[in-house]
Amino acid sequence: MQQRSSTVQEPLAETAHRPTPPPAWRPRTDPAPLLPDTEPLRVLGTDAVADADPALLRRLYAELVRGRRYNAQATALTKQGRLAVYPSTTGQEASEIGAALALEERDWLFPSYRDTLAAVARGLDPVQALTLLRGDWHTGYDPREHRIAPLCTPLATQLPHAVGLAHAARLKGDDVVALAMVGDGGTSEGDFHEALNFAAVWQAPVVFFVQNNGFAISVPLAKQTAAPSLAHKAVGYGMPGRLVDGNDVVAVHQVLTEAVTRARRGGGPTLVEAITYRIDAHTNADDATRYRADGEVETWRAHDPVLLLERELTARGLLDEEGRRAAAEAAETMAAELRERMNADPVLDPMDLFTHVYAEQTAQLREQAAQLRAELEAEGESR
Amino acid sequence: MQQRSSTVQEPLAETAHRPTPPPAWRPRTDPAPLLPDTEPLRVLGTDAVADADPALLRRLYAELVRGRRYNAQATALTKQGRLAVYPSTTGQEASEIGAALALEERDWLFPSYRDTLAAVARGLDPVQALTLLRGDWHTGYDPREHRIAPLCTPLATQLPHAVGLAHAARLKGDDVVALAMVGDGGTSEGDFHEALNFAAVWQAPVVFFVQNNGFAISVPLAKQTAAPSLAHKAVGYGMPGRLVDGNDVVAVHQVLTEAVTRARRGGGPTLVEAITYRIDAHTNADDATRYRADGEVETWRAHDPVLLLERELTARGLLDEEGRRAAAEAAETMAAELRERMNADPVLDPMDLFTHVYAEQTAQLREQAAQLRAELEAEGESR
Amino acid sequence: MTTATTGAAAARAAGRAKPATMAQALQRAMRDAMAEDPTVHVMGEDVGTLGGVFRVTDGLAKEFGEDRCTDTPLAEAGILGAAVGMAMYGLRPVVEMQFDAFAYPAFEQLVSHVAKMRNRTRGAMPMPMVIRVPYGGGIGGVEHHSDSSEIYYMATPGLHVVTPATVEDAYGLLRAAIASDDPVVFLEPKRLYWSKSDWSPEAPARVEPLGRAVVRRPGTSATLLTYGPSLPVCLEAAEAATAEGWDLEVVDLRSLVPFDDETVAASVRRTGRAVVVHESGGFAGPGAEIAARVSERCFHHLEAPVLRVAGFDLPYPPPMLERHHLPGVDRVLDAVARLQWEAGN
Amino acid sequence: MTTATTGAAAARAAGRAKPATMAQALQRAMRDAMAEDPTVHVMGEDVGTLGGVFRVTDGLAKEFGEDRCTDTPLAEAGILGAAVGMAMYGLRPVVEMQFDAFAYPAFEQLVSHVAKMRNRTRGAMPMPMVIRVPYGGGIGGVEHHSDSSEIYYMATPGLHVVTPATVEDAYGLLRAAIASDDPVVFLEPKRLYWSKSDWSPEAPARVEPLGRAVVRRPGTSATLLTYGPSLPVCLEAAEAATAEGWDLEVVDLRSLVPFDDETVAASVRRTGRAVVVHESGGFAGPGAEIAARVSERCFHHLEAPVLRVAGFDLPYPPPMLERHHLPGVDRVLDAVARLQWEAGN
Ligand SMILES: Cc1ncc(C[n+]2csc(CCOP(=O)(O)OP(=O)(O)O)c2C)c(N)n1
Ligand SMILES: Cc1ncc(C[n+]2csc(CCOP(=O)(O)OP(=O)(O)O)c2C)c(N)n1
Ligand SMILES: [Mg+2]
Ligand SMILES: [Mg+2]
Repeated sequence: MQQRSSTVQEPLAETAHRPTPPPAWRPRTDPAPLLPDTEPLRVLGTDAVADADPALLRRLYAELVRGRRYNAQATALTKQGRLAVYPSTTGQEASEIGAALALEERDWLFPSYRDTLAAVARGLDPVQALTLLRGDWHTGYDPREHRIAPLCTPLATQLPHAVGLAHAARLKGDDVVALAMVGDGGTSEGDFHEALNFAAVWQAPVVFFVQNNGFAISVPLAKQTAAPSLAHKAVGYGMPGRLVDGNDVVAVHQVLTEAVTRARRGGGPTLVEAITYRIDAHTNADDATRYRADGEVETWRAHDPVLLLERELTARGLLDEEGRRAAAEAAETMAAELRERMNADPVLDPMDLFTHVYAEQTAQLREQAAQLRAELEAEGESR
Repeated sequence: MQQRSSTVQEPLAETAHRPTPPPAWRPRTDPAPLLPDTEPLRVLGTDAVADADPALLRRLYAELVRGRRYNAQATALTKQGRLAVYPSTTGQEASEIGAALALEERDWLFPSYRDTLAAVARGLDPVQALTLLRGDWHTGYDPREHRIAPLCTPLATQLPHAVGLAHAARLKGDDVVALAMVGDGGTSEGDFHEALNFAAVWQAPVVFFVQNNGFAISVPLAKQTAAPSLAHKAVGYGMPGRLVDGNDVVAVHQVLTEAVTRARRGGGPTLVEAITYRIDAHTNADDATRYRADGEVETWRAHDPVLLLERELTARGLLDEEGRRAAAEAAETMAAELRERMNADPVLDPMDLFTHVYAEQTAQLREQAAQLRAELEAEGESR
Repeated sequence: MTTATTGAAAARAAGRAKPATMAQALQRAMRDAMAEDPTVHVMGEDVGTLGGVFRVTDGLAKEFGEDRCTDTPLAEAGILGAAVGMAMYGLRPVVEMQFDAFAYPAFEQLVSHVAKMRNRTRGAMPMPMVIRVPYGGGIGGVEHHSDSSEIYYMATPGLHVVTPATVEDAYGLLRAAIASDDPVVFLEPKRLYWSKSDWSPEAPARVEPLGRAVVRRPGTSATLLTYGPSLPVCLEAAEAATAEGWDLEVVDLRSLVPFDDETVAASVRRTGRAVVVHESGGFAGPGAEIAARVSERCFHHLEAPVLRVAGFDLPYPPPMLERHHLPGVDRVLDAVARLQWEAGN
Repeated sequence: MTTATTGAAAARAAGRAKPATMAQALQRAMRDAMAEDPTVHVMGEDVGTLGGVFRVTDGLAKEFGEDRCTDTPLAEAGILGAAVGMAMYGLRPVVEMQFDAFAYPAFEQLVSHVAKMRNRTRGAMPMPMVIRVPYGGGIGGVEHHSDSSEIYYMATPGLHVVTPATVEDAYGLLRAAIASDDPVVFLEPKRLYWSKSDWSPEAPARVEPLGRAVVRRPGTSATLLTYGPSLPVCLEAAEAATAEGWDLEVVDLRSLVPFDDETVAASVRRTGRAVVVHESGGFAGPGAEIAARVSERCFHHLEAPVLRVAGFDLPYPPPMLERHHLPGVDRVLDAVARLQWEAGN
């Protein structure tokens, strides 16, 4: 009888049992070093600024001013009908730029749909960066040339791509790091979870950078998560979580540089949460007054990333009126050029629709292309 | 010029800046109480057993013995072709039973495909519980009658159902708790993440119970996660994580009873990880020797859940030869009855295929049903 | 769009009429359903405080509270999965997926649970639930915002698939969908959200039965079979076709599942020619099923093969090129011209 | 199954032949591809140490190491998403989805990224990748283990959809799929995994071109259009049909996307009658597209409507009832009988 064997028939030794842990269980990674600090890291306003390279600080300042201007210009372009839509990063420039500049040239950036500024800060031509949002094509640049993945609209879906790419690079022996950007809302998606887990299991050289800007369109963080912080999610994957003031560009740059370096050296992935704020509406099409009070925005203006750095540099004698003007002028030049180039209608060939669906055009698409060509010709004639 | 307004023109007050945390940021939930203990909870073999109700201990023992026998019988039925497949919980009986018995009658159980034993321990007719695996229908019972959701094969997909149900119950003012069961492998799925997050945000009365049995088919835990423990994932959602010896039925029952009570009182969700081991292969169709050493299994046999409880009860004078025999006999009666009932061919009506696709049969399905009926009649005639 | 209904006409006569948009009609349908039935719950991303990115749920959270109209975390599988659980407990969730392509993360929940739950429990556990999906293009949306995903739902037994093309139907069909004891994928043509009609939110409103197509324009030469965003295109084409001497019948399918063979076959048998028109890609698209079943059922009445006018078989184009992709009046007329007029009657 | 190929015949002649199963042929295809091309990486649940639940990847991890044949965590979207990233970096991932229904969690990655990446980057970022999906029923699997999900993939532009029906093709088509610069959804008919043929793993093996249907049995009375698990059924039906005086042609489509109109239309124009046979549900199933395009292209050659023999339009039945659902020889013959023989030639 089968069940007999599963019960114990022998008399019990008195000393036989003590609470032993189950055999499979052993204390694994110590969770303590994975937990984020209790306060977001700040560098600006602390003595640590003194250790920063003044050239870097000036570069960051110039980029911040340029980024702020870029946001304003792109928003203006939506009003002129030159962009279909623009999700602004006004107020988030420190995060966008601090992150982008933490990468080496061989590293990859995986931006979300909001992160054109990070791409531009990496050196991508703003017109190419804005192609998606202008609407003449989906991706306006060669991702391999720039090592910038296509701007990703379905939230968090680019995170597993970053993991896969980083993993592939490591398998090939390249010391390439992938930086994947996502919003606070995006952390709720299953793809976020799966990506972080894969990264930790594979010890892939990838850094996940969450810009917690307080909202996912209209939904505030409190309706998005009950976690102590988003950075606390890291411990559940066995990777370190870091919390940083996303408006302190020096702190962002420092935390990400550390994480990138760690990843490059084989130390595995990191999750960084930057606390920041979306000053503008979700996009130009959104009306933020429907879901948040002006007062909240004002509080954050006082914590403006450009302002924080400008004060610090000025106080430390690293920036004067002249420097400010130079940065502003450079930004204005960029904006004028962008405006001018975006005011030209892009030259489009509708036949492109059929060119890249497959490596080789199928007979079916050839037929459909011929149909459109005939229609266009007829249209041309009738004009 | 737009960018001017974004830089600061006024001279800087000397005292103006100190590192202030960003306005949105405030210390949220204290993570400390959310973190699991560093060792899985044990009750058996500790003084805490003395606090346990002897009647409960005897009941748990009887259920464990019955559960062990149920697993053996169901496995035997696969060999006789009476079950299409059986994923055994031999070795995991303490987790299955400790969990099921922690629920009140009005509570809901959300089992995975492996958890027929938990359903049976809740009182479900074993034949009904095994319908899916016998193959005569998908779900063999009325989920509402038994408050047991259909056994769920797509991993982790039942977890959001548990959250939704618990949330709905709470909205209706019912003090109902949902217990959702999942394996270690299932924790990697996006649905796990989304479910836990929803539960925490909604403070839904749901308990997530992970049976970490060391494997997802052939994949060992180390390839599944790098987390300190699966229970550590809880902190990332802002819910408590608990770690328990899944082979210690008293500990499992206790931890789950606490979590269920907490949920019922409005305290929100809990994630419990039980450390256990799958003694049998993944299913009868699997060959576990391809991916694990026999020695590992032997180590775990020494930590057998039935054995642990039996020793404890015997040592404490709560179980004697007579009690053991009574439990074994009750189990054998259950097994004999199950065997007999499963040996009868189920009476099937192929026309059922068309009955429940929609509330009202569509014209199209009526046509198709008529076709099958005609075929069956022709078949009948030709015999 | 210029269809008239008696309800609206009556309301206009009563001096109460104010033109309403499709978005408003949808909102009103949810509002009325929520007021009548406390088990109706609206949920999704931004549906509460904001009232949805298309404002279709505007005001519901305010009127019924956040427990009845809930801003969820940003996770579509989680939303639909939670809705499954809510339906298990007796609620009637009305879920909004923000855009067509953002419903894909919930695909597994939809196919493996929503569609199958009633069947796998032998009817014990029905899934009364509406999944509202704004779909289709023509609004200048960037990639992933303009997909026509109806075939994925049509091919999944257990789901109803419904799509309104008029303001009146938006109300009537959504009410019926919410009242249905089966899950309904309710496809809202986003470029018609702002289409107006004399239908008034104040007018007495009509619940439309599910599963019925409707002849929007009677005709004798050929039948245009269409739905949702392509209905206005077909009506315009039918008007233009009169100049060529064609009197086209236009059928608005409204319900893709179940399919109203009766209305469709009756029309095609009468006219002897048919063109299916939709925005979705043609290959393995909705028109494939429609053309195949019309050919099966009306074979000996057909003077010409059933033709399909559809989007091209490619990922939805970027905003500046979408007009080349979308089937317009000319493409419909070209297809009508190819119906082998020389051959028959 | 009784198809013969020259390769196998040659091998048999050379005395090297040992019958092989389809599972072995697939394994050999991956093995050969991995040996030739270091960028080919196999990944999925249980594909490494275990060699897959169907043993299709048996031995690959041992031979090529775990970095080339990797047991992933249990998360299909993560697997496919990671594969996208790997392809971005120049690798050629061959992903296994354990069963048809368990590919659904990866649907969003497939539709929004795998299928679109080449197009959205104007060709800069191709996605050379194979997604192997064991599909279909007939193996006594419990729910979610027997879906025929091909229509979901067919309806998604940017993907190739390929399915072998013979052991030889399993090898030849999988090699071609791995070599393709486009993503290929490779549907493996699970009930044919253990089908055997004279094809030998030792024989010189042939890479089949993608996109070509093949006539498996020439005939004159009518054409059976089929693929994958239904090919053996059709061949058997064709044999049985000779007793009724019908000489049926059987076309194995092999590639559902792109579709080989040439071979198919040539056959149907010749025979004048066609039946599409597949396991998938009929409504909005693959046969809808096939019937619709055959009707369009061969209208004036058709003596009867193109008929469809398919699974019923319901969730896949439990094991004990699946035989009632699966199209068998009788159902094929019934359809052939309905091809209006009285009417024409
Ligand atoms: C999968 C998916 N679901 C829904 C959307 C629609 N959507 C676009 S942006 C957005 C909010 C994103 O919030 P967050 O992740 O915090 O990023 P942020 O916009 O704040 O940068 C939503 C819901 C989407 N793009 N993808
Ligand atoms: C979504 C999904 N993917 C894959 C499978 C196939 N599968 C069935 S069981 C299993 C392993 C499950 O492991 P775990 O979650 O640890 O549960 P256990 O079997 O150990 O109880 C897999 C991969 C599935 N059922 N569902
Ligand atoms: Mg945000
Ligand atoms: Mg397990």
